[in-house]
Amino acid sequence: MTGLVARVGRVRELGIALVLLLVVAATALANPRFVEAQNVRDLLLNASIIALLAVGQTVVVITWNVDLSVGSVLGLSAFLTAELAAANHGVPVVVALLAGALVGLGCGVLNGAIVSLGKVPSLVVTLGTLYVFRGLDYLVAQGNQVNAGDLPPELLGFGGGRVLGVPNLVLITLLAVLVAAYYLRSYRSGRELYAIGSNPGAAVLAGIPVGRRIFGAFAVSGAVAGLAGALWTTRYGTVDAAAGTGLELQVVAAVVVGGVAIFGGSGTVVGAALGALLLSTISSSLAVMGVPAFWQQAITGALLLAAITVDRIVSLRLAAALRRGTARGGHDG
Amino acid sequence: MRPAVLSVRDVAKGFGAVRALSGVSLDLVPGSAHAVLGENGAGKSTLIKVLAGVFRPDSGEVLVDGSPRPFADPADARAAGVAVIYQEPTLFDDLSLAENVFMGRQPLRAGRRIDTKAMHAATAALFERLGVRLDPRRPAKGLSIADQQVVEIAKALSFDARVIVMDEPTAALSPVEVARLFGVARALLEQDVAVLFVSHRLDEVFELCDHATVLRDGELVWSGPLAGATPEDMVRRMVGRELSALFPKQDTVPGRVVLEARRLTREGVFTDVSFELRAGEIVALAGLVGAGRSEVARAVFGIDRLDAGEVRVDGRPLRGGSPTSAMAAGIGFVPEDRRQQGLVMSGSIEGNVGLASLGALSRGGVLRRRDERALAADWAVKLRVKFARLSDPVGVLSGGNQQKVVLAKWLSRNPSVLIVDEPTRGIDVGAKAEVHRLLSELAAEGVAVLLISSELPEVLGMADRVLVMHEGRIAAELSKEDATEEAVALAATGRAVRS
Amino acid sequence: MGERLRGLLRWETALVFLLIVVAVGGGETFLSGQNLFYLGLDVGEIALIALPLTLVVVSGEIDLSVASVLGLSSALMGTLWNAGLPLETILPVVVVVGAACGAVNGALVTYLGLPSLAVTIGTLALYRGLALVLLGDTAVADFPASYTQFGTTPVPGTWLPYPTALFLVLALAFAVLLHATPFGRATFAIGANTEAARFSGIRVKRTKFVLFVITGAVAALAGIVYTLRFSSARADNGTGLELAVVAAVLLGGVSIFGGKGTLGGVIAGVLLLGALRNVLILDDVSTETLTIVTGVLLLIGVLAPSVVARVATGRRDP
Amino acid sequence: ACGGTTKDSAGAQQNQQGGSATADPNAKLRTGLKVTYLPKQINNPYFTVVRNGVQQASGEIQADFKATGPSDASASSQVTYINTAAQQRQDALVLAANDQNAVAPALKAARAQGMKVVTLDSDVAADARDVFVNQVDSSEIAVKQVELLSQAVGGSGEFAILSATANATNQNTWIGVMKQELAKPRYSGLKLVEIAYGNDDDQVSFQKTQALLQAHPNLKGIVSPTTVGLAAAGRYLSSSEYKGKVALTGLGTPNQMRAYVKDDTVKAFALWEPAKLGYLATFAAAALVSGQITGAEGQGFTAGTLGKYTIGKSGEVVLGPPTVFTKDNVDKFDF
Ligand SMILES: Nc1ncnc2c1ncn2[C@@H]1O[C@H](COP(=O)(O)OP(=O)(O)OP(=O)(O)O)[C@@H](O)[C@H]1O
Ligand SMILES: Nc1ncnc2c1ncn2[C@@H]1O[C@H](COP(=O)(O)OP(=O)(O)OP(=O)(O)O)[C@@H](O)[C@H]1O
Ligand SMILES: [Mg+2]
Ligand SMILES: [Mg+2]
Repeated sequence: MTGLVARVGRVRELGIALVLLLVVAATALANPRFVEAQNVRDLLLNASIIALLAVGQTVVVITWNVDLSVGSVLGLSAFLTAELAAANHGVPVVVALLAGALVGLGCGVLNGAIVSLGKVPSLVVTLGTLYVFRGLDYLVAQGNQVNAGDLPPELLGFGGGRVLGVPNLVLITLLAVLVAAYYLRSYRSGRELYAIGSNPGAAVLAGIPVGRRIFGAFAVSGAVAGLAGALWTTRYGTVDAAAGTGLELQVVAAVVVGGVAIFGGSGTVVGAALGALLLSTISSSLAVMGVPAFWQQAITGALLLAAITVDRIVSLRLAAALRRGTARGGHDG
Repeated sequence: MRPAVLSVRDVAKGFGAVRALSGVSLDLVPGSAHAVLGENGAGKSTLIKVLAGVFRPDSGEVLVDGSPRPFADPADARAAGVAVIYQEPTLFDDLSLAENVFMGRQPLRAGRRIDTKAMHAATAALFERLGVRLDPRRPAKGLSIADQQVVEIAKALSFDARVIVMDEPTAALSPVEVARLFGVARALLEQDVAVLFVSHRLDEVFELCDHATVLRDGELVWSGPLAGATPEDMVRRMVGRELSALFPKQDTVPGRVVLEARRLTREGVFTDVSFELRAGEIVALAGLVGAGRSEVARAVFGIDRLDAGEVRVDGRPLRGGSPTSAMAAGIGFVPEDRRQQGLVMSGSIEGNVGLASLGALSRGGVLRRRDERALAADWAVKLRVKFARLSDPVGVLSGGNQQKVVLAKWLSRNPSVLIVDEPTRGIDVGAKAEVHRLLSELAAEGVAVLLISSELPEVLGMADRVLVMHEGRIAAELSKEDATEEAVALAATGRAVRS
Repeated sequence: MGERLRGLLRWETALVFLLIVVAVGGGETFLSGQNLFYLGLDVGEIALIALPLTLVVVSGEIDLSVASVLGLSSALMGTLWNAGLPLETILPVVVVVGAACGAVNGALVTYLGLPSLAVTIGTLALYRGLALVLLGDTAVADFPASYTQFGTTPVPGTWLPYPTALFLVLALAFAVLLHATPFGRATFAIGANTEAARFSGIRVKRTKFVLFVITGAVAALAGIVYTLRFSSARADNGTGLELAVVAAVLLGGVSIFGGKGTLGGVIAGVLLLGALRNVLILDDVSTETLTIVTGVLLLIGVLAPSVVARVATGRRDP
Repeated sequence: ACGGTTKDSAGAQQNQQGGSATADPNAKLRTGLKVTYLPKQINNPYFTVVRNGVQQASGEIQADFKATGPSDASASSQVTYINTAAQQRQDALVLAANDQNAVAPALKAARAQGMKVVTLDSDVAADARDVFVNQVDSSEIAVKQVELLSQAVGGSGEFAILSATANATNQNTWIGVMKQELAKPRYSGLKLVEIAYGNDDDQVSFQKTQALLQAHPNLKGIVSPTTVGLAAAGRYLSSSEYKGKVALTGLGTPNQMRAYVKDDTVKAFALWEPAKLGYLATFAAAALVSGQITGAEGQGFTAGTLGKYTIGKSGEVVLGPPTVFTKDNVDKFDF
């Protein structure tokens, strides 16, 4: 039985990885350049920012909450970071990234405070702050744009740079995934996030500081979105107030495809990051395969639905297996 | 006597109009097991939640080692060494059993990381001590009620607790596990742990405990040593009057068969269940918690799908998996959990009463508020529901009155078959008698009643016939005359064959 | 619980009060017939879609694909028009296709038991994608004036735009449906306690399914209104509108967890958002501020009832 | 179609030409005009530069100027602002339309109330405005880009176009002219293999560039006739291994492209000066309100420091030839 459960848990991520491989292999058959170093790098790069956001989102979603404001937080932080760097060319890259993360942290703290102190649904709160943060972004930008030319070359160099052939952004995302995965697996407070999402009432009885943990989850999501904003600036160079508009739904989609239960309690950041990679690889693949541009979005939508449907069927099977197992295993015999 | 490690002084706690506790005091002493007794809704669980830091009392105080210590939340109570086994299991479905046991207190290794291996080993050891074979790695999702209870007990044992509070821990356990639990509890008592024990099984209370406190309607009516007292004394203190007056089932002559269940089977839950209900008859479905009685009722009513078998009403087979068709055939169903299944707590009294009769209450597709209100008012009077306004949310009513609203919802449909699952759970003594009177009257009017109850006296007092379930099968069918406490208990624990 | 209910009532009263403040504050320009006409047009599609979405949210679900259904119906309208079909045929076909889109959402949510948030994020992409497949990047703009006038002129003798008249009729119908029929009662019961609803013989799946179908159909209707109003059928029509509609519904005091809310509140919420926008734009307040005001209103909308309830009870209980 | 309202039965819509009243070329330019500037969306930096021109001109003619607009560039989002301008009794509206049809009814209603409408950058249906100020002559800019491309790739090879949105009017017009131009024997070596759409979104354009290079191994060049697309493509190329192998040209702003011109990703690109566009449009609006012109072909007016302009076919005024930017001159511009 345990074997079964553990296997299914692992199969979740393995399954996504497998689908990913299939997509890559099929595309590579049609166009071998798809698996050349430059393209693989680009694939990873394209997914890295969404994957990073998905990591932060996962931390929130496993507590049975959601953060819809990530796109706006990213936009605000991207613009502020860009302005900061443009105004102070000597600013080290690390400081710029930290500044971005700090802006995001501020936003996340606000979200977390409202949700945990107000005891109000996070979907509504973060829908509200989605507008508020974007409005602030517009206010700050005043219709202007920071151009690549205005930014210090080191910053742009960082966004385009690589270590041992792996782009810096991919490395940062990878690091974030590993840290988050390890934290969620091996630390008490990480496990408590799962407990809260699994059964909020029981979490209170177990002495878990529910409000504080949820607050923390939003702070993390905000800080990660802020960092993603700073990375956005280093990568794209050109930033206006619209950066990251509409990203929130893509992030939620990646998280869902990655097998994170939208009602909390289960799922991993590795799955979510793979989900992000899968979605962006599919869209690259559709483009490379020569699927007409107008079909691509429809196909992506259909695949998303297929993914959650399959996931649901697998978990239903699992539940049924557990029920039978209990019946066979008999309790007191 | 030794000084108390944990006490409450004059605590009171109310929920809206309900006074769950008033002026209750209690001392828990190291090495002593203290029972709290009382009927359903007497305030036992509320008292326990005060001790656990879940509720803050409206007045009065909690003392640890003699000095006042207000618990702000359950974490405070834990810090003071209080471990609690709650009445309702509080497990995290998605997490492993080991994590459920050690949540928030997982063993750590270098770098404050969770030591998973140690955690699994410790959990396995706890299960060993309780004599069950459960895999610490499996998720809690899908555990039977009994196994859930075992995990709860393991959780409490995993503390180095100075006080262990147990709210009906044995309700779902078989005698073997109860014996093991008591073994563990006695060992803890030896080690000077204080135990608070709640159970409706008085024999267990006398077996384990040396002191007892009796609550009635939230008030302390008696407290003292158990030595020299008899179970009958305790019952009298709990109920406040002689028992026999409580079950006024009138004799009726059973009529034709209205409902027929044929070889009902739902895999992993119940198997091959067959029975008949006749007009004017009350048939009780008895058994231990977890025997599958509620599941049978749910399947008959069409909430769950059957894997095999069929239900016939007046000779016509019912379409499975559809409560609507069960209702059309004249079946009414008062479910066991009124908060989850019976009522829309935020809805008004009238809205809840009318909820199963929406079609009948509307004309031309539009709901007639006046008819709805009239229906609710009518039944509120018939059932003597106490309320301020019919437009008040049901949530503000006391438990007994809530139960009456559920009954009103179904009785107002004039069912020919009424299934009632634990109809008196959590309701006060007076209301309980009224529910019994009602059931009896219904039977007299020719309604066939299927009564599911965990309270043996209720079963014995009300039923014309008793079906006893054990592990998803009907283990015995007893006539009113044969249905003694002993015979039912024997069949329920699987030690009797079907007669 | 009683306090909560009263808090909710207060919130709806507050909405109407705010609406009056905005209207009075807007002065004569705001209350002029011409401005009210524009206001009616501006809230048009959001107001229309908010009606069925209110029911969906009351039942405890959500539909984020509405704006994509709007876009798809607009694209379909253009495609069929280009194919030479008469508008009299096109319009009903479009509404039926919208209903079918809703049926797909409903089937996935009810019969497969998938969370509606996830499902409708998927169909959001799917339906928008289908719109693009149909019409690509072209726009169809040669709809006859005899039809487009329904989107640009008032009902003769009034300042009511036709879409607003349509909205009023539908608002009445939905208000009756939600607050005065067994179906509406069932919707509330399902949202407040799905299990209790099922135990009361309410057909939970069927009810939710029907709600999604209705939402799809009305979203398609909104697509028609949109297309005629701008005499422009495009695949990207109404992109991003879903969040605005959800915001309007939540501002109207409907609980995201289901079981609570009134259609009156939502209508007041829609009008408040629209009127506030209108007044602020008339006063040349910047779009930035507008966006922030929308968000803050939403935050107040969700926080106010909970704060009021907590102050009223003055207790801290789980 | 039997008796219903179909495309055929509805027939072609009538185009009534603006400016039937008579013009008085010597009328005095009125001061104190109320002018509203309505960009495609308020946070589009290009239109912020255009706004500066509008603002400057407004200062010179002592007009009351204000800028307003939606935060998204969807087809319908400008309508509210047009209606508001009409209600506020503005004398003139200077706008860049997101959709040539969606705003037309509102513009017509506003004009019926006496407001003058001047479009710039992206036109609307001719009967919905008085004058359209075109940044460049469509064929001129298209021809220029083909010429730049041909030079950059050395006369032959496969190339792709990275456009904005698929229904951007100006983009499509230019692409049409480019195709005609390519048909000439001079360009027989050039082969257009794909038109990609970056939606004027930086990230999308960036990824489309990437996809283009993937899909066409022999790609020699990319033309992006939109500033967003060109900047994104430049950034991608400059940091990829295709730098120097795949040529890039198109329309871009000096500030955005400076880095890529200097690092040789781009040899030359073109653009008009956006501020001048706003400046000219404002003077055209003032001339309309003052009665100097009505929008009919052949009428003339003076646009401040820019000098005299004449209205061309269907109410169109052309700003002038595009500027070509290279490593040598790019530092002289700041926009
Ligand atoms: N959270 C709550 N809100 C409102 N009323 C409550 C709440 N919890 C308990 N009550 C009410 O308080 C009274 C005492 O309940 P309690 O759970 O303490 O009874 P009990 O003695 O444990 O009964 P049982 O034997 O059924 O477990 C009941 O009338 C119950 O309905
Ligand atoms: N939450 C649950 N998850 C999984 N299985 C359950 C759950 N609850 C009950 N079961 C299974 O269903 C069967 C019957 O459960 P249940 O406890 O409802 O029976 P019952 O005889 O009606 O008892 P009672 O009504 O007294 O609680 C048990 O064998 C148990 O394994
Ligand atoms: Mg209890
Ligand atoms: Mg039961």
